[in-house]
Amino acid sequence: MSDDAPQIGWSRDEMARRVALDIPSGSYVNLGIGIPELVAKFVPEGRTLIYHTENGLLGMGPSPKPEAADPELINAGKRQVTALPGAAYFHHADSFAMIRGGHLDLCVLGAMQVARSGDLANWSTGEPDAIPAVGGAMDLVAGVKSVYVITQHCTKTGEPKLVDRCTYPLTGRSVVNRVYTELAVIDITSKGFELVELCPGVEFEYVRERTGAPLLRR
Amino acid sequence: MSDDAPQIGWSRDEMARRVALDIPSGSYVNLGIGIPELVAKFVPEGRTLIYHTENGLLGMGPSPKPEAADPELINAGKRQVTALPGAAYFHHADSFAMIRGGHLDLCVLGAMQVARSGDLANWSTGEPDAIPAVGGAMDLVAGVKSVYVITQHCTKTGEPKLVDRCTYPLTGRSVVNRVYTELAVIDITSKGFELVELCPGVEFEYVRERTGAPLLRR
Amino acid sequence: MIDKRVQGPSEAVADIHDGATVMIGGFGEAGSPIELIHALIDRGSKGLTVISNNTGSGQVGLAALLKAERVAKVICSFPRTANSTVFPDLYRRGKVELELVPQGTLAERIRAGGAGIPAFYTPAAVGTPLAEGKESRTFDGKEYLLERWLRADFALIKGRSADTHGNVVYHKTARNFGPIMAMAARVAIVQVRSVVQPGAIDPEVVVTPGIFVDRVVEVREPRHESELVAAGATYP
Amino acid sequence: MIDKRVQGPSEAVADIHDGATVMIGGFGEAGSPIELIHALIDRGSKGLTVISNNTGSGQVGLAALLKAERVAKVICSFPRTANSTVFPDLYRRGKVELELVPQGTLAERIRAGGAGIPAFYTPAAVGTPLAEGKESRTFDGKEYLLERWLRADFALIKGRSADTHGNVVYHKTARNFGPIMAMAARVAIVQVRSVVQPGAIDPEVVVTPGIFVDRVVEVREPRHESELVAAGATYP
Repeated sequence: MSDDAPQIGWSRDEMARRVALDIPSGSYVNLGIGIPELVAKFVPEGRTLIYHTENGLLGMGPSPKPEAADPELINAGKRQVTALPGAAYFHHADSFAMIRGGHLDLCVLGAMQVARSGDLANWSTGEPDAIPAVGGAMDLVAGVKSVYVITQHCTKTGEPKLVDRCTYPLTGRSVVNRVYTELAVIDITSKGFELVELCPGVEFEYVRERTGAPLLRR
Repeated sequence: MSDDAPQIGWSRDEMARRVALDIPSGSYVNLGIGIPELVAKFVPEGRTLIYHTENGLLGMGPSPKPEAADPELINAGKRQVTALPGAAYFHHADSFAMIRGGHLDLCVLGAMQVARSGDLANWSTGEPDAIPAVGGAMDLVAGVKSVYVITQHCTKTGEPKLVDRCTYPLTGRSVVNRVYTELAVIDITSKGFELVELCPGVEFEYVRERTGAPLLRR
Repeated sequence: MIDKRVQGPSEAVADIHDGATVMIGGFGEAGSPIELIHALIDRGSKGLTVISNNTGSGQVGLAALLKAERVAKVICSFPRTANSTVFPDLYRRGKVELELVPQGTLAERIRAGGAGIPAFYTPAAVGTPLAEGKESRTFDGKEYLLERWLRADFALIKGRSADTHGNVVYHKTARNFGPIMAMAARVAIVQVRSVVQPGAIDPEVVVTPGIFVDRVVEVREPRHESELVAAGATYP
Repeated sequence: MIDKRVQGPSEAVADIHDGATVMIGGFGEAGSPIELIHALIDRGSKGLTVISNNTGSGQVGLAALLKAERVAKVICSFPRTANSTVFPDLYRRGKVELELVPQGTLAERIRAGGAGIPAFYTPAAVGTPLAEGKESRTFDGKEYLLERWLRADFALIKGRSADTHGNVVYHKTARNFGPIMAMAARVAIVQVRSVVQPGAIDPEVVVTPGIFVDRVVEVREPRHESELVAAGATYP
């Protein structure tokens, strides 16, 4: 879906902007591949986030100008990036010590499904001929202090992605803290999905109908 | 005992020289505190050993000249040392990864007792009012490829230090490969103590009488 | 005199035997020791177990080693990449076995191998299909999986510079798995752009101390995988 | 703007509460953060658990903290040193508890705490009195002990230089436990001779990345324990 297409709710950029609003200055953040990467573009003026990429860089900056491009300075999505002043390089065991040891404040990930328990499925459809590939997702959700998900509310065929129980293989159990969709911001609490905020112009009932488990008002 | 005192067998320097003879060029070596440290003085011309000190330096050199002394460049015995060209500093977990991971070729340690099984006791007399202190000895004997012991053959009161079973608390079980005393060089094999070499002028019987377990000729 | 230099990539990999377990550094193309991998293809060793984060792209480097059907098993976290068709094809045809490991667990298993830690507990993958068949245990009310170390016969690694003692420094995010693979392999082979004399690298900035490195090979102008792929290169 | 500087040692340790677990860097005097320890003595916190390789010498630094009877328990590998009388005296009088840990196990337990590894197996101490009460297990025919991670409320560490983001480099063998203690403490406090701006430390040579560091204090001319001891100094 192009960002320009008419749609109900926030655009992808607006979703990313909404996530960025919630991240305190000084946070150490890991942004997953894809939509989560957009978050970095919308950090409000005056806030500094420090980006971690699990392939060994803290203090990651934006894409390089062509003349500064280096095929060996890349992010976890294997795109070329830069290192900001105050950056540090380290090896993979140290990088995942940061993740597993609870040193990162936040990671923002995409999702196939999120259950009301906070279970996350985002690595495999479980189809028999799929090439399984997990990367660092299971380590991130197991170790990072807060896990935010940014995702369309439903699949392309209209199925809810916020569900009672995930049917896809899990990435982690009870790991998601908050979900940002084009329709709403929703927390995972001990009671399940709890609405934090509706996209302006979107009705609660509209979101509830498209959510595969009870959606509570706060 | 002073090195100048008349004695039977090798002096401490000669024992250290005898150990040094057996270490191939290119070996990575950790020398324990005390007599083992002397080994470095007697490495034959043309051989290069690389010394590891568990407090975070590979490529340790001799004591500094007074003008180059640095209280924060020390060895495991907390004496000031130097770093040779090709040296590297690292933190304690990496240092013991070298030890535990089997990357060091050899360590040379002192001993209170060595059993015919290769058990080593060198950290505690087990007396109730002793302040227990173990340092890195248990890690060294558990991880280094070869463990050599350099020790007087008997205690000051004439008790054998090579014994059937250690009575002092163990540092490690079945860990010693070879023992150098002022009287002989003795291997630990599956059969127990096996004589490798007698100090010139010392009789086999003399050594056997002073050894607390069977001493085999090869 | 300690001098770990060897003549070139062919000499460096000359004893990598059939059935060997080989760790190969790199995350995507960053840190991929292409010249060493190509020498290993030339060497012809078969039935290899390869431990590497990815499976290469295009038909050069790691992907070329796979395409030549020299690899019986891959232990990795992410066998799909842009321009990666070789592995998926072999995998679907049942020509290569895959052990999929979460990336942090892969890194920690390798580090454990190098550090003499035979097993450890990790929270990653608890409750997921990758926990199947694994022991789990609760510490302080939280569940963890038991994971075993990984060790290898050989490691192929790309550094920026090394001295003749084998002390290595790396280049930016090409560091990734290099330092821990050097620790975990019986024979660690490092290609670098320049080999220097002992003392030329400040002991404070050494990343991989020489004790972990067995062979150093100078490859002055290493190729980048993405450039080779863009040019449609294949190997051999 | 990220700026982890605090005014001085007193401010740096102001929230170290009674009963806190405090990791203190250093191996002998190398890396001992004397000025931070003295500030902690001034602070007056009691009932501390101290994790440190040694127990100090003379009557300054760590030994002075012990002498002031602020420490309920010490976790260390080697509580004896030349000129070390304070700990032995307290220990014999039953005034301080001791958990003795082999040095490599101590280092690995701290690193595990920082890396989120709740437990691991090690060969060190198998068959010795220090194995008593510990679980053991055999892997590949060899016996290992299960060891738990160590974590702390605070770490007091001495570096050479740091930037305002908390990236730290160390001085020679004063590095020792600093990098792993920074990882394992909830609040890591580092004293350095100079604080510099981000960018002044090459990202390739950073030893402790800023994510592990909470507070940076400039102590331009730190004292050496051996010099203080030789001069007969006491603290306070």
